[in-house]
This record gives sequence, C-alpha cells and structure tokens, in this order.
Amino acid sequence: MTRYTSATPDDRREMLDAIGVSSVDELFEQVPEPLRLGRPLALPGGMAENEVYERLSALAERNADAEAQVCFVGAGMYDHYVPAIVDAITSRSEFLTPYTPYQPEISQGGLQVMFEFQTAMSELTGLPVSNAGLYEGPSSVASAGYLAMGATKRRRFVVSRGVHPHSRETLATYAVGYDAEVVEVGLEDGLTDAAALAAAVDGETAAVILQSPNFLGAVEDVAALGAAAKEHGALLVVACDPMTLGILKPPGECGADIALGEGQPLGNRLDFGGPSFGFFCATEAQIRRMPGRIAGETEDVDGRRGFVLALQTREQHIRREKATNNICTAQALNALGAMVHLAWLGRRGFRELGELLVQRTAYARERLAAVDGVELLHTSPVAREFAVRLDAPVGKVLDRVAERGIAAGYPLGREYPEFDDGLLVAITERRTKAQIDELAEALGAAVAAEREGVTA
Amino acid sequence: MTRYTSATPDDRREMLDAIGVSSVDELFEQVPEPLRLGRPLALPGGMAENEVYERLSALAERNADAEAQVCFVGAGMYDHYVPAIVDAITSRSEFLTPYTPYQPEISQGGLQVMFEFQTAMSELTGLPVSNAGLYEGPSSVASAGYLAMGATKRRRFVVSRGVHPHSRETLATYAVGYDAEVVEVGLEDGLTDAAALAAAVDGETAAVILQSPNFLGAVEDVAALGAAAKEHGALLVVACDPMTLGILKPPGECGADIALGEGQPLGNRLDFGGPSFGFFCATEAQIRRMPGRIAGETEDVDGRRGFVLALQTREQHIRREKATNNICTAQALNALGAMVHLAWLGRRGFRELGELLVQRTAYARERLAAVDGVELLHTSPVAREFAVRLDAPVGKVLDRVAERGIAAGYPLGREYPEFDDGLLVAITERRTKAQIDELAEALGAAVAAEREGVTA
Amino acid sequence: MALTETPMQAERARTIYEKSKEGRRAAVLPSAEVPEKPLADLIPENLLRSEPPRLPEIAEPEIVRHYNRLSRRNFDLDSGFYPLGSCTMKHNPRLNERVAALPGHARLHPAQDPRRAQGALELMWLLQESLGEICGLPHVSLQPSAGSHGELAGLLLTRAYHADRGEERTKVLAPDTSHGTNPASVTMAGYEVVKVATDEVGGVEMDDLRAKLAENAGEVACLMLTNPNTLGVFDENIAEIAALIHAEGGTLYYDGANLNAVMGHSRPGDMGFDIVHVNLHKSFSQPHGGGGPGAGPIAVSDRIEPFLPRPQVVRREGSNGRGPSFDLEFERPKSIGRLRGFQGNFGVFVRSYAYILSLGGDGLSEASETAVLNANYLKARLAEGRAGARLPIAFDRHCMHEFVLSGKPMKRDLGLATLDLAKRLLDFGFHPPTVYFPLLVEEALMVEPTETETKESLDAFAEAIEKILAEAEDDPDLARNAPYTTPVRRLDEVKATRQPVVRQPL
Amino acid sequence: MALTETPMQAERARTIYEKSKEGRRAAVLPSAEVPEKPLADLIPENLLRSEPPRLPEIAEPEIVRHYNRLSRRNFDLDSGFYPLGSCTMKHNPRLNERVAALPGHARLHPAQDPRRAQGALELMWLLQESLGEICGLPHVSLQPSAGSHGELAGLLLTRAYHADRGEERTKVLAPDTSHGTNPASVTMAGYEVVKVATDEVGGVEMDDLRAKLAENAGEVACLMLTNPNTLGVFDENIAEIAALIHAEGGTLYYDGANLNAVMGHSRPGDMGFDIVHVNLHKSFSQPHGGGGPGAGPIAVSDRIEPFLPRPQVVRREGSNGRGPSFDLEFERPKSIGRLRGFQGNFGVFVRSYAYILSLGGDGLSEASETAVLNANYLKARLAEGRAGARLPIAFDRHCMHEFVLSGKPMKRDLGLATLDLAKRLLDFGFHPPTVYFPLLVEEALMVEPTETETKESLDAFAEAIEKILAEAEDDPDLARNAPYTTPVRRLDEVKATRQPVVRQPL
Ligand SMILES: Cc1ncc(COP(=O)(O)O)c(C=O)c1O
Ligand SMILES: Cc1ncc(COP(=O)(O)O)c(C=O)c1O
Repeated sequence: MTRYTSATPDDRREMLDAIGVSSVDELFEQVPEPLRLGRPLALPGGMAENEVYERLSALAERNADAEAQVCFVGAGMYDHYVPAIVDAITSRSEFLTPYTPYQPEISQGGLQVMFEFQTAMSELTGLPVSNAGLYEGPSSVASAGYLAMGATKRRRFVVSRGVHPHSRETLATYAVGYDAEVVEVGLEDGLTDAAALAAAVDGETAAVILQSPNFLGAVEDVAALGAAAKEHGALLVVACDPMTLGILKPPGECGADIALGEGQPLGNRLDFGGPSFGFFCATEAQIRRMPGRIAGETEDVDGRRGFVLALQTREQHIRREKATNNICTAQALNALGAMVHLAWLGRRGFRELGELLVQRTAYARERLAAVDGVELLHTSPVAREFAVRLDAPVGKVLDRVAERGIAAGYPLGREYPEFDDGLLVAITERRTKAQIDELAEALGAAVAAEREGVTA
Repeated sequence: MTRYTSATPDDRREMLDAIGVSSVDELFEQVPEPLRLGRPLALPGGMAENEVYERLSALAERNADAEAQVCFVGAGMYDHYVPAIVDAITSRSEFLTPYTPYQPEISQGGLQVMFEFQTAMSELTGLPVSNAGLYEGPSSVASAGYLAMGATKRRRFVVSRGVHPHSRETLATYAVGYDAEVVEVGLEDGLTDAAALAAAVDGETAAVILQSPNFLGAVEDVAALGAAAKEHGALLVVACDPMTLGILKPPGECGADIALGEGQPLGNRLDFGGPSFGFFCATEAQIRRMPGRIAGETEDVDGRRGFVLALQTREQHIRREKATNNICTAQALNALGAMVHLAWLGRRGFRELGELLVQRTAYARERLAAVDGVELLHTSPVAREFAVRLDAPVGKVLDRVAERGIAAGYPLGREYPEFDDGLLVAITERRTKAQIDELAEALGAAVAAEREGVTA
Repeated sequence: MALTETPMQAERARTIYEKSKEGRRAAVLPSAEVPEKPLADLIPENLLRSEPPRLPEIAEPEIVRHYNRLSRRNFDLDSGFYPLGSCTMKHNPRLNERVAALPGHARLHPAQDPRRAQGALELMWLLQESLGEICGLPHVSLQPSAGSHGELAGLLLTRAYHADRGEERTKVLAPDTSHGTNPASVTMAGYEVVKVATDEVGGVEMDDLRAKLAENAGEVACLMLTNPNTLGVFDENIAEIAALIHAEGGTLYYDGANLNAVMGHSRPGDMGFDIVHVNLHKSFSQPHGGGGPGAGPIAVSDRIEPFLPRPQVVRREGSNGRGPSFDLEFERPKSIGRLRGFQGNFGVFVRSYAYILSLGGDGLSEASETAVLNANYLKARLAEGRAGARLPIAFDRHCMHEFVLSGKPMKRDLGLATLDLAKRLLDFGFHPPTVYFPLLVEEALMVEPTETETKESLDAFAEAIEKILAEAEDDPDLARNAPYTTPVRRLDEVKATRQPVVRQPL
Repeated sequence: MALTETPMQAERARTIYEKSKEGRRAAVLPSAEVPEKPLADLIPENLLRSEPPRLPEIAEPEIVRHYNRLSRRNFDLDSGFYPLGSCTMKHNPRLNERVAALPGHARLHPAQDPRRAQGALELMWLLQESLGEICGLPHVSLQPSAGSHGELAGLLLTRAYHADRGEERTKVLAPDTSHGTNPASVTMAGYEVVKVATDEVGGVEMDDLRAKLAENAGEVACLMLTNPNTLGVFDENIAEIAALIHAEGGTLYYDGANLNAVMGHSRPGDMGFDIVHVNLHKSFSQPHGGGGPGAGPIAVSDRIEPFLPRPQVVRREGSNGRGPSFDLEFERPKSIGRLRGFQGNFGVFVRSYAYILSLGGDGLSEASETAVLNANYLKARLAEGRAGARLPIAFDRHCMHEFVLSGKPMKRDLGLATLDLAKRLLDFGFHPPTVYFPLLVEEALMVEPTETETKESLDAFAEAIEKILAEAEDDPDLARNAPYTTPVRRLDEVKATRQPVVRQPL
C-alpha cells in the first residue's frame, strides 16, 4: 500500500472479511499451484520518484536529440516547433486520462475534438470523410490496402517506389496476412515512372498507392499518375505530408479515393518515432468501410447538439470478425495535439508555413548543390525535403558533421541501395538560414576531409 | 491584430463607429501632445514563438543549473525534488490564471486551497493562525517587525546574527521606513550567544528575532533563548526552514508568537530565487494584526460550506493607511505548490524526509570534516546544512570544484567577514551518498591544489 | 429561481469553426530569411492548391478557452471512479509524463543513428527485458502500437512460424467471451475464426475445445485466449488447453489486456503461451488519452523469436573494456517485417518503464494483489442487497481483477436495461462499467475497479447502485430517462449512424 | 426530474484532511544510503518534535483528484471574460510558462556564482533595459515582489533621496482615487498620507493640490499617482502637477498598475515621474495564480538611481576582445539595501521578457491601443439602453483602458446594489468587474476588458448587463438572491470575520 494504492492494513482486513476469505492469497488460489510464480519477479525493487527521474534523465542525456543537435533529418517525422498551447491542452487530465468515449454524455469534450479534427483533415485532404486517427503513417497504408481489397474484391496493389519504405514494408507484412500481391513501380529523376505505373495497373488491381511529396521529397503529379487507377477501377490511395497541404493540391482534387499519412508534423513531438497518429480520409463511397473511430453529430433527448461515435457497426467491438479493421485503442490524444496546432496555425498561418518551408527548402537545396562534392539526387520539384548525393561515404560524412552538432539528414543506402550515396535533407521552420549555411559548410568540409582521407 | 488580440479591421471599424470616433488615435488625444511618445519604442520587433523559445533557451544554457551541476548550495533555497503532481496541478489554468479570489462564489478552489495551506502551516509551526502566504522569507521577517511594533507600540528589534543575512538586511531596510532600531546579537560556536541576547532585550524591545536552524545550519534552543523576550513583553519571532519541521520542535511549542520563513523548499523550484512564498503563522492574539490574505470557513445562503477571504478589515483595500500591511498580490500559486507537495509527502513522508536530511547531513559533515584542509566551522547540532572552513581561498576552491560539475556550497565571506574561509553546505534528498563522497573528494583535491599553488 | 439546466447544459456545443472570424490568427511565423521566389517557379502551378484549407481563424486566447471549456465536458480518471471493465483504468502517474517530456526523449529523431541514441535504445532494451520477465517469455518486440496491433502481429508470427515448417493452416480458435479485436485480427491476418464455448464456471468448455480441434484437425493455427478472461475468471484448465493446442501444432496466443490481474503471480509463458501482447496503456499506466495512444509489445517463446518484426533492439557486449552498446537489428531473415514506421511508440515505453522502475517487482505484484482484492470486495458489496438480487454475478466464484454482472433480472423485474443503469450512474458522478460485453452474458456489466481505487470509492459505487435500484422500484422512468446532469443528456446514437454528419460543413 | 442543485453544488466541500486515512501515503523516499544514527545522537532530544504535524495521509491518485476537482470550482481567465478593473486580466501565453520551466531557469540556484549564471543575469539586464525604455526612466531594479512592494521601495527611495540632501519630510500626497496599497505603503514607510481631491473630469483637483502643498510646505516628500488613474482617466494636467511637486522638492511616484493603457504611447518618465513601479503580472502577462506570484520592478530617474536596492544587475563591457559580462553589484553605498532575499522573482522576469520579445515594441504599442479601443467600445455599448440609464459612467469622457460606472441609479430605481449585479453576472458566466472601487464613485463598477478580448465577448457582456437590468425591473429579487449556478451560492462573509475559522480542526 504505497504511492498509487490506498488499501491500508485496516482496509484490507475489512475487505477480506466482506469477501469472506482470510487472505489475498486465498483469492489467488484459483491459479493452479504449478502456474503460480512462487518467487519475486527478477526486477529491481521500487525507487523513489526522484530516483526514477534521475535514472531516466541519465538515459535521456545519452541521446543526441534535436535540442542538442541541429536536426535536418526528416523521412516522415520532422522537428517542427510544437506550440506551447498544444502541451498545455493535451496535458489536461480531462483529455489525457479518459478512455475511448464509449459514454458520449460524459465525453463531449473528446468527441467534439474528434469532430473538429475530422473536419480539419477533410479540409486538408479535400476529401469529405475523415476518421479520428489511426496508429501512424505506414500502418495506415496497410489499412488502406485492406479497405481497397474489401471495396474492389481484388488482391493486388501497385505501389510506387516513392512511397515511404516503412509504408511499403508494412504493407508487405500485412499483405502476407490478408493475402495480397504487392507490385512496385520504380522512379525516374525522383518521380514515379508514369509509363511503368500505367503498365503495371490491371483489372486485378485493388489500389494504386502513391506518395506526394514522395520519400525523396519530390512532388508527384498525382492526378496524372492516378489516371491509370481510374481506368482500371482501382482505388487511388495517396500518402501525403500534412504540412505541405497548405500549398499543394489536395489529393481529393487529384482523384484520390483515400488520402492518408503520418500525422506527426502536426502538433506531435518526435518522441523517437511515436506516439503520433495516422490520418485517413476518403470519399463518401468508402464511409462504411473506414477503419477506426469516427465521431458524428447528433442530438440529445432535449434537442441539444452533441457528438457520438458514429458508424460503430464497422468496428470490431460490434462486428467482430466482419469488422472493417481490428483497430481499437488508437491515438486520440495525438490527434488532439494536431487539432490544436492546426487551430493555432489557422487558415493563413498554415498556408504561410507551407510557403516558408518551400522557400527555405529551395534555398537549402541550391546552397547544398553548390557545395563541392554534393550534388542533387534528382531535379524534380520539392516542397520541404530533398535528396543529394555525396562524393564520399555517407555514414562517415554524417559522423563528421555530427561532431559539429548537426544531424545532416537521412542516409538512403539501406532502403535504396541504388542511392547508396544519397542523403535526404529536411527543412522545418526551426531550421534557420544560418543553420542551413552551416550545414552546407559542414557537409563541404566533411566530404573534402573524407576525400582527402583525413582521420576524423 | 495578431497572436493574442482579436480585433480585425472589420471589428475595429464597427467598434470605432460605436464609440463615435474615426480612429484609435483620437482616443489617445486625451494624452497631451507633448507627452505622447511620437516614435516607436526602441525595442526589437516581435518574434515568432519558436524564435522566442530559441532565444530564451540559448540564455538558459548559459546558466549552470542544478541539472548541469550537482548542487550543494542552500542558504535558504534548496534543490529539493518537486514531485511531478505539483507541476501538473499548479499548471492547471483554473489555478494559474485567476486573480485574487474577490468573488468567493467562483473561487472556491483557490480559497479552499488557502484554507488547507493555512492548516498545514499551522500544523508545521505549532501555531494556530496562518495566513495564505507572503512574498518570500526575508520580507516576511520585516513584516513581522511591523506587526510587533503595532502589537507592542515599541520600536526596537533584537536580532540574532544567526538570522539569514538577507532577512537582517531587509529588516534594516524596512526599519528605516517605519523607524525602528535593530540590535544584533552575535554567535558562539554557531549558536546565538544566549547571554548577549538576554542582555540586549529590554522593555523597549518589540521583538526578539531568531532563526532555527540558523544561517550556519545550527539548531537553536529557541525556548531557552526566547525566555528573554517573554520576560520583557517582547514578541518572539522565529524564522524556520519548513523542511525541518517534521523533526524539530515547532516554534509554537517553544513560545514563539510568530513563526515564519522562506517557503521555497516546499513544492517550489529554485527559479534563481523566486517566485516562492513566505509563510507566516502566529498566536490567536495576533490574528487581527496579521499581514496578507487569510481564508476562512463560512456558509452560503443554503447552508453549504464555503470559504471566503476572512478578516479583510486588516487589509489595504479596506483599511488603506490603517492597514496591518501593504501587501496585495502575494504568492498564491506558490503556496498551492507547497500544499500539494505537503499532501504528497503526507504525515509520514514529511517526517521521514526530515530524518533523511538529518542522516545524510550528519554523514556529509563527518565526511567533509575528515578531509585534509577542511574543518568544521562550528560543532553545534545541525539538521540539513552545515558550515566548514577551508584552508584555501574559498572562491578559488569553488571554481575548481565547479570544473568537476559541483556547486559545493555558499561562501560565507561576503556576509560574515569573520568567516571569510567559511563555506555553507546544504543537503537535500537529491544529494546521494555518491555525490557527497565525490564532493569530499573534490574539495580535498581543490584545497590541496590551491595550497600547492597548482594553476587551475 | 428554479434550475432548468445545468450551466454546462446551457452552454450549447459550438465548434471552433463556428468561432472563427476572417483575419484572426494565433500563429506568428518566422520570416523566410532567405531570398524568396514565386511559388510557381518552384512547384508547377498545376500541382499547387488554389485555396488554403478552411482552418479556423482565431487568436490564441480563444483557442485556449475553447479547448479548456471543451475539456470540462469530459469525465476523466482524475475526476472520479472509472470501473470500465477490460480497460484497467488505473492511476496515471504524472512522473511518467515528466520523464517522457525530457528533450532527450521528446525531441529525439527516430532516425537518429543508433550510436547517438544509446539512451533510448537502452531504455527499450530494459523495457523488453522487464516485460519478458513479467510475461515469462524471453523475446520481446516493442513495435506493435496497441493491443489489436499486437494480436495481428501474433497471428502473422504464427503464420510465419507455420510457413517456415512448410505448413499452411487456416483456422484460429477463440472463445465466445473474447474481445472484438481478437476475431477482427484473425480475419485481417487471413484466418477464419472458430468459436469455442464457455463452460459453467466461465472457462473454456473443454469438450467443445476438443471437438473443435478434432473438426479442424491440421487446420488450427492458433488459439487466442485471455487469462483471466473477460469474465474475470482464471481458466484453471490452461495447462491442459496448452497441451492440446501444442499437440495439434498450433500456437497459443495470450491477449494481455488482463495482465493486471497476475503480474508477479503467474506468467503467461509458464502457462504455456507462445505469444503474448501487453497493453502498456492498461497494466503499465500509460494514460488512455481519450482513445490512445497506447502500445502493444509482444513477448514470445524461443521458437517464435526468429520471426519477430524488424528492426529489433539488441544489446551487444562491449569489447576492449568498453561497456555494452545497443543497436537496431535489421538483418533478421525470417522476420515478418515491419508493422509500422520506425521503432514503435517510444514515448509510451518511457512512461511504462518509469512505472516499472517506480513500483519495482514487488510493487507490480502488490498492484495485482490489490486489483484482485478491490474487485472481489466490490463484487462482495454488490452481492448484497438489491444489487445481489437484480444484478447477479454471471459466474459465481472468486474473480480476479474484474467481474461481470448480469442485468437480466433487473430488466425483467424493473424494466431497466443495463444501459439505463449505466446512464443513471452518470448522474451519481461515476463512469459506468463496460456494458453489453462479454456478449455471452445477457445485459452484461463488466466491472474493473483497479488497484488504485480506495475502499471509500468502491463503497460509494456500491451505494449508488443500490440507490438506483431502489429508486427504480418506485419509478423506473428515472433511470430510463437518465442522465439529467451531464453536459448533454441521452444522445441519439442511431441517428449519427443512419445519417452520418462526420464533419462541420463550412 | 427537476434539478435542485447543480452537480458542483451537490458536491459539498471536503478538505484534504477530511479525506485522510491513517497509513496512506503518496511519497516514497530514497533510502538514507548512509550509516544511520539515532536522531537524538545528532540533535538534542529537547529540540526534537514529539509528534509529526498532522498532514493528510492519502495516496497520489486521490491527491490528484482532490485538486483537480477543486480547480474546477474556480472561474479562470482561460474560461471566460474577466473584466476585473485595475487587474489587467490579459491572456497568459503558455509559451512563457514553457521557457520559465527550462532547467537553466527553473533549477538555477539564486546563489550560483554570477560567472556561472550569465544567461540569467543577461536576461534580467535585458528586461531592465526594456522596462526602462517603456517607462522612459533609465534605471531599473527588478527586486520588488509586487506592486505594493514597489510602492514601498519607491517611498524608501524618496526618504533616502531626501535624507541624502539632509532633508526630512513627513507627508505623502495621494488622490482619493488611489489604490489601497498606496496609503498602506505610505504608512509602512513611516509617512503620513494627505489626500488630494478629484476634479470634475476625474483628474487631480489642481486647487486642492496647490492648497495641500501650501498647507504642508516643506513637508511633502512625494505625490503618488496612477495615470491613467483608477477612473481610467488620463490626467491632462500631469506636466503641471509634476512641476508643482518638483518645485516643492518632492518626488513624483507612478503607480504602474495602469501602464497597459499607454505602452509605446506615453511614458511616465516623460510625464515627469521620478519613480515608477511596473506590475509584471498585469501589463506583462505573468499569470495571476489566484493571488500571485507577481513582480513589481521599479524604474527611476538619474537622481534616484544611487539609492536603488542592492544587489543591482549590471553589464560590464568586455576587454581583450571578450564580449560583455553581467554581474550583481553589491557595492552601492547609498543603496536603501535589500527588500527581499536574493534577486527577485526571476521566474516572473523570464515570462515577462518572453512576452516583450514576442510582441516587440510595436506589439506592445498595439496592445495598449487595442486595450483602449476595447474599453471605449464596451463603454459605448454600456452607454446604451438600460445600462446607460441605470449605470452611468462616473466621468463621461473617452476613457483609456478601463472605465468606472456608478450603480447609484440602479440601486435607487431598482433596489439593486452593485454587489447584486456582480453576483448575478456570475450566473451568466462572467467574472464581474471590480466593485466598490474607487471609493469616490458610489456603487462603483470598474471595468477593464484588456486587449485580448474579442468584440464578441464585449458584446455578450453588455447584453448580459442589459438582461439583468431588464429582469430586475420585473423581479429585483432575482439578482438580490443571485448567484444560483455557482459551486456555492452567496456566502456569508461577515461570519467569516466575526467568528474566524482559519484552519481545519484536527
Ligand atoms: C480483452 C481485450 N483484448 C484486446 C483489447 C484491444 O486492445 P487495444 O485497445 O490496445 O487495441 C482490449 C481493449 O479494450 C481488451 O479489453
Ligand atoms: C492601481 C493599483 N495600484 C497598486 C496595486 C497593487 O499591486 P500589487 O497587487 O501588485 O501589489 C494594484 C493592484 O491591484 C492596483 O490596481
């Protein structure tokens, strides 16, 4: 009885009496003797709060976070500034501690937030229906595949190599389960090879899956690429970076049936990769096939406006093996963070931020391209991230630049062996011109040192 | 119209129309032309939120805080661990943003907290009446002086040299205003010189002011020292460190009329010295002379229990020049932090913490005293802080130890020229045995190096 | 003056879009700082958006007010008793939030080079080790994002395990008491569900199990079980069940949603399970956030290990006197692959590891003990008086950390559905238990008090139930029309599904 | 079902002590780690406490619930309109909280060697410079802890200034509209207050001022003024007033509580003031915290500078190519000395400096403009309809950032006291204006909307007043018995003073 529990010895006695047993052990007798552990867990004893704090601080200090290193790494998660009001609101107990809103009358706060969030994501993507969020980006792609199979009764996905490697890999993992084939289409100068895509799509294709800006940062012509999907009755699924949707044509206007993506850039910190959320929007036609929670508007018995979980008949707790998805606990708090961030940015700020990213990215791209030993990996248009090639081993260059307090970018080699010399560089509003200039300088120096064989 | 304000150009037009003026400038015409500034303020332009954050982070990084350096500095403010629930509760808008509870019906949260806080401080000090907090420690001493003058119609304070130098200096500053004489009594082996004190108190003495543990960490025999005050009808004012009141005899049981002190150790971070709060408790006899807000219990028209600001007739907003004190805005949020911390510690934890401090302090004192070049400044009993003498210039030793990531203590020289070689070392529950051992080692090495004239 | 509405009811819902006014804003952004070019010079016009999304336009003070006021329209765990069965609504320590927010955690990029993220990887490794010990299964992957994700992972592991042995199996057994995510995961993983019946003491009906195994001989890939199950009952036949499944070549999957009953007392691995998921947002105190985030790490036995998702956090012994180091292992040839981006919900790992450190092994074991004590006490309280008569326990035996009542007699005798009781509880300031689950129990009420509740809260809850049943004897409409005091009264859920309005029209 | 109470009213107040149960606890402390000795070996028995203080015994979850629930019994600025006159209830940006919490600020010991606290000292110096520019007075001390502390400081500075010139003066002039802290500070500083009357446009009555100066020739140490004053009126004679006081050898003290009206528009120093205090918790967005903390820095002219409190933050130019450094200057021979421990409420300085950086010079000036616009608009709205008739403006002219209405006609015609109106406003979800201050105005209502309110809020407030006055025409008891919907209804304040119960009996 310490810290988080309250049963005093007196309480225990009274409670055991009421139950009619003489010890708690008796209650555990339903566990057959051989299955009882019979020894303490081999874990350390409890610690005082300040000791736990010190222990975890000490671990945290062994990480080079974006406070310690200037972070040009992106690849789906970005070092955006999360406004202080996001933390202030998401840390309120009333949002932090409830369960999924199964009792709507006492969950109007959370439900209205979902409704507002759905509206925002619908606005961003240009599609009429949004859910209240999924786990994160890549698994949302896999969920879109599952939806497409259900919608088309087909089992084949045509996926651009520009789609995030984690998304492609996750899709492949899931596809083994729900038994679908995944066909990949290559890139040309950073963009999906349109001819190859058209050739790959056929009457058995459930979905064409694109990403824009794609993993190499290039802005795809989604409408043009998507034509092949339309032609063969496949769904067009578009993964996108929400932070670019203030300036880029929304997927909904490009013919997408589903637009989804990693939500982290909106109001969520990096957190070494999670928790964040995935957003998932679709056409009206798919509303009853959507995965995840959806809040809907309704009225109470007195006619007051209110919100509830709508269309629950899609979900596992009602439909069980026939559910449109197995998701239950999702990422409500993270979606709240996104909503607050979006409200804070507002209609103008959101567009301005998109413009700012494009301008600084264009500058950085030009600046880096001018560095000896650095060249562009592709010349296609980009929004907030771009790829370069280094004339020296990428890992070694990154180590050298790290010494100067800079995380220069994401090395492409593991996931794109064809770009073993490639580096993906991301820009946020936190990356100042001075930092970009310093990156250029540091990259140049590091490449030069590697070429000259100087020991680091 | 940006960020924190909402008046759009449309709003402005409508509002100006309703007022019947054509511009805001017209409203400023009541300021005579020559007094209008007529130029922009010579301050930088506004910054984006992330820019302000970066700017202030950069400043913060230039401070060696207790996260960066192991902190053995005390002298009235201590590096205690503030439990996470303190921040969680004090950061709630409902506590953070209201004004002083002038409308009790919508301020029951804050008022009940004050009532609970008063109860806690009354328990700690052993005196029946507590206010809801004053600015901080030293100015509370000055306010006690003011009270004592009102209560006794006398103008003379006898103050131990063991009282915090900041308190003595603040008292002196105030005394020039309210025209009182301050007489100081010296120390013997770290304790107030009892004979000198007895000799100094006379029939003109309004108050005898002591501190226990005193500034050198020594636990005073308050009851014995206070006898002189009783004898001459002076009030006995005792400053104390709240963290020691789980184990030390409370001032109320030692005959104190007033017990007060710096509240920072309870639930308040160091904050480079503030904001924190002062606590102020007294006997029933002084209740109508108390400074500051006091919450009291009452009922509403339906008989519901409720709380209000009681005894407001003492205060400046009612009594103006006849008020018992001029204080208005005080430190309510800081007192809340203290209350949450005390509730978290609880009856047992509070005592255990006191014991922990005494044990670790005893160890540290012994450990340091065994170091070559370090000796005890006094041998009187201590609770959580103690003074040593160094056989090398204190400032230089501190610089050397700082290089090893340790803030070794508070140098006594400025305020006690007689202890120019003195160092005050404080212990909290955050200071582990390993850190104490390292301090001993580092101090020994630094003193030795200084003695040998090694360049730092 | 008579009250016609509570203050909150009087405040009708308005969305943030309805508070928007053109030209207002909260964000001020940095200037570009760099030479700017026309947007269309950088990105072809046809790929650009013509109109920005219609996000709200509103200054910061009103955003804060909007969400602060909205927040108070939620009931939360920090306001009162929340005995939502199967959800383990235990206290969420704020220490965990504090340590998760340290910049070294919160601002660490997931693609940071492992050599520069040693603290994070060590923390993950320590959590893996801890969960392995608690589950009695040595290999842990932290990747799954929640329980259901863990289930899917477990089934994909099962598939990979069988495929590796050259087998293809098509059926997964699950009891009729199983949680909805179990069958949903089965379908998503490409299997077919075969239901197994429940016996008279709430466990798996052994004859039915044997029959289903026989019927589907050679086809059964896995049996998914919760133990204690969703009735709060520990299945005493578990060893035999495990033997049967293993004899058939299937895997045994442990839905860890109820792990809070047995931490430090009994381990799924020791019971014979091959794969376990753990809901960190249940037993390990991650706040639920109104519907997430959570995390659903899986622990597995040696034979399943080769198939674990990629990348895996590994510890490498140091050489030349250097300490150990931690890495992400991508080269796992038999791995089922990724289940998501990067390494998982790290922020949740920090919180849960802080929780494990705080309690220690003893504290975890004590937590389970108290959870079981609290549940049995509340069950005993509810076996008295009107509740005892109208809301009998579904399976009358000691329970573990939760128990299930049936509202059938209440419905029959008083005309009160379980839903009515739940809604009336709202007026008493309680979150109701889980209702209408498990499906097996008619008018089910599933009650899980957790260890962090006081006896006083349990007593107050029992008294509220008694009171509601008493008042219903006089006037059943009182509950049928409840709630009265909530921010909105009973809502029309059917309408929201029939004519879905799922976004604000703008 | 008819509502008899709101849910909050139904929840009767219980203190944390009443929720205590012996043996419960939240804190787990580290072990001593060191060899332990009997306490009495370390500290003489007679100095030890026999019984620990009776603090509550309660586990963490219930502490959190207690204070969370309590918090909701407060109305706060983040919930709604808070036009509390003289208090400048402007938005409290959360950015400021974030930067104040950075460990480099929050865990910095105040006795850290200045060479190892350069960031903190630079921040203080930058804030001093900024406030100096805003006030038009070059020397700033950040030490005072709030406005009233600044007032005391100002008066002690005045005394020191005169003493330095060999003068002893005994009187301080203050208008009858002055805030209570002004006369209270005067007394504490050992002076006597001489009241100055207000003229028909709300300013200092010049003839009375001249008369009082003549009556107290050679005795007047200081005149304390608020400008705009507590009527929201800018005193147009300020230059003449300053000249009169200065001619008499007195100092002119500016109570900066109303600085929010004139930032970037007019500066106290330029008006002729010698000493100004600034309430950082008003104009500079430090949250009020339910009654503090705040800070009351003072800015002074050259002639006052030598007397400023000790220590003072100073900037020293670097030599040998090094940049400037910052230090605490203790050697100030003419200083009045310390007003408190250490260097002041540094956490407040961080917040206010963040606010100044966020808005910049232009933003501050715009803030004052909008504050004045909002006040005049609300004044115009309240000059219409019933409010115009029953609640006339005390001094009918454009106001600055606030204005004062008189409830005298309302009381006379409807039998409604200002207090009744205030209490009824609570039912409408508004914090009432300041009431019964300034004393000069009968049944005063002092309204300060601040710049961070929307036009919609101002309109809603005006409509609520109109509605209350309308309903009072039918039934004045409605307001006289208000409020109805607050957590408690009207409280007996007299009882609390007559028979004070100021702590929980245990
Ligand atoms: C028994 C059981 N199984 C599985 C789940 C699914 O877990 P999650 O919500 O984490 O996906 C739950 C959660 O409610 C549950 O109670
Ligand atoms: C006009 C005026 N002067 C002085 C003060 C006192 O300031 P503080 O509360 O900061 O001590 C106030 C505060 O209410 C005020 O309004």
